[in-house]
Amino acid sequence: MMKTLKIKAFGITRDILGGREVELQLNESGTVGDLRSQLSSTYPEVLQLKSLFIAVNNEYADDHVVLNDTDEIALIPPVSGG
Amino acid sequence: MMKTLKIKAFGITRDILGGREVELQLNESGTVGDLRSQLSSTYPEVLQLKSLFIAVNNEYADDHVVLNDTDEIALIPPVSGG
Amino acid sequence: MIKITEKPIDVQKVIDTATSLGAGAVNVFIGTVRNTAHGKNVLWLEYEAYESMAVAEIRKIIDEASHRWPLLGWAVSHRVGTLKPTEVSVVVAVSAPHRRESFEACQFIIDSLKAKVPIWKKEVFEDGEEWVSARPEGVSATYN
Amino acid sequence: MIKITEKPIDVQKVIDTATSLGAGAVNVFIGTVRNTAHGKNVLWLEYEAYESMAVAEIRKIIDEASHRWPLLGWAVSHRVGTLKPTEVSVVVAVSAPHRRESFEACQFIIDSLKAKVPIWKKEVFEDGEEWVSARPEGVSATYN
Repeated sequence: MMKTLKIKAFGITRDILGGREVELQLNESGTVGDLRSQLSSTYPEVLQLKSLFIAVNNEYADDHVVLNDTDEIALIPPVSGG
Repeated sequence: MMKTLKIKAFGITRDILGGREVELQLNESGTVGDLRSQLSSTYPEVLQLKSLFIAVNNEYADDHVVLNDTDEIALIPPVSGG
Repeated sequence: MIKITEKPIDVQKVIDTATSLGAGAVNVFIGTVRNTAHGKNVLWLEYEAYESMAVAEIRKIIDEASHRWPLLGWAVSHRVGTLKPTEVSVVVAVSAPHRRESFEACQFIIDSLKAKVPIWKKEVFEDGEEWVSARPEGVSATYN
Repeated sequence: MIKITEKPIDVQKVIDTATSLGAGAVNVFIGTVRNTAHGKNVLWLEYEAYESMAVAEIRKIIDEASHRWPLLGWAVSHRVGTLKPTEVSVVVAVSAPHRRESFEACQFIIDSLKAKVPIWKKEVFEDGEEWVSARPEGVSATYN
């Protein structure tokens, strides 16, 4: 079984993914780390970033966190506010 | 020969000397240190202050500075601005 | 008060919000858009925020600051959208009983905000644009 | 701008005076009158300055700060006369290219001002009054 995840993309990742929100398919047991791998193969430009964090439900998430299709998932490239 | 000095008094020294400006007589060769001694004997309460600086022409002055009757002389008790 | 806003920031209002009756010291940091970057003229900046998470992260930073210093009041306002040089992008204001605490807490908050809060800026030059700090030094970062 | 004034300080005006086009960072310190001191209610404060020397001393402090940090703009305004709790007694504002410099320079200026500039305040309580810091601890300092 696959699950469909909606991914919010901000800053430079919005340019790389070509949109403010994209959908990706992941295995039922897919984690943040799996999402990271899939992004890297689909959008190799993300490998050039200084860093890429992934937020789940408004919190920075570790690679081992399992994703659900109800989660709010977001790509956080290097921040530059202020 | 004596010289007459006008002394500005600020903060607590204004209360101790009883006015914003007082006149004191000093020897012709009188220095800041001599003024300090005379103040201490005339107004012993100044000895209770945490510190007492004397300014000559808007600059903090050392005890060896000779005073002229044209100088602008001021008593600077511990400052507490801000 | 934590605010992410497209409207110009009213600095005095941020200060008033942070000022407490018992405070003797208020420290305020104001970030403004510089007119040059990398030796080139900046036409304007585009700021964007992941707003819900930005507010949550700023709240965590404030909580930590309140834990470390005896803050009596605080306010953080960050602008998003298009900003021209000299416009105010961020204001942090804190009040505390004494000045050292107000300086330390304010600097901690703006330093943490710049390191952790999901807000991004893109510099727009005459010959291109660049998401600030997105790529390592040396990797071509300006594109048309 | 160095100003010693009996009128309420317009904080925004001080900030505007200190803000330079090339600056990315503005730091502002605002001193306000606290409503208590030594555990007693403060009715009001009386501030007085030796104005000509105060301006000269503040100028020296600014000169030293400009020597130590790349200041792009600055302004200092100090109030004198009768001030009630919550009123603003002093505002220091500096602008610099980067935030660390703005914090360090602003703190240096207010620290030096409090240590060196001939300005005095008297706290007025219900049961007496006291020139702040004039006498050593332990020496009775409140009198009617």
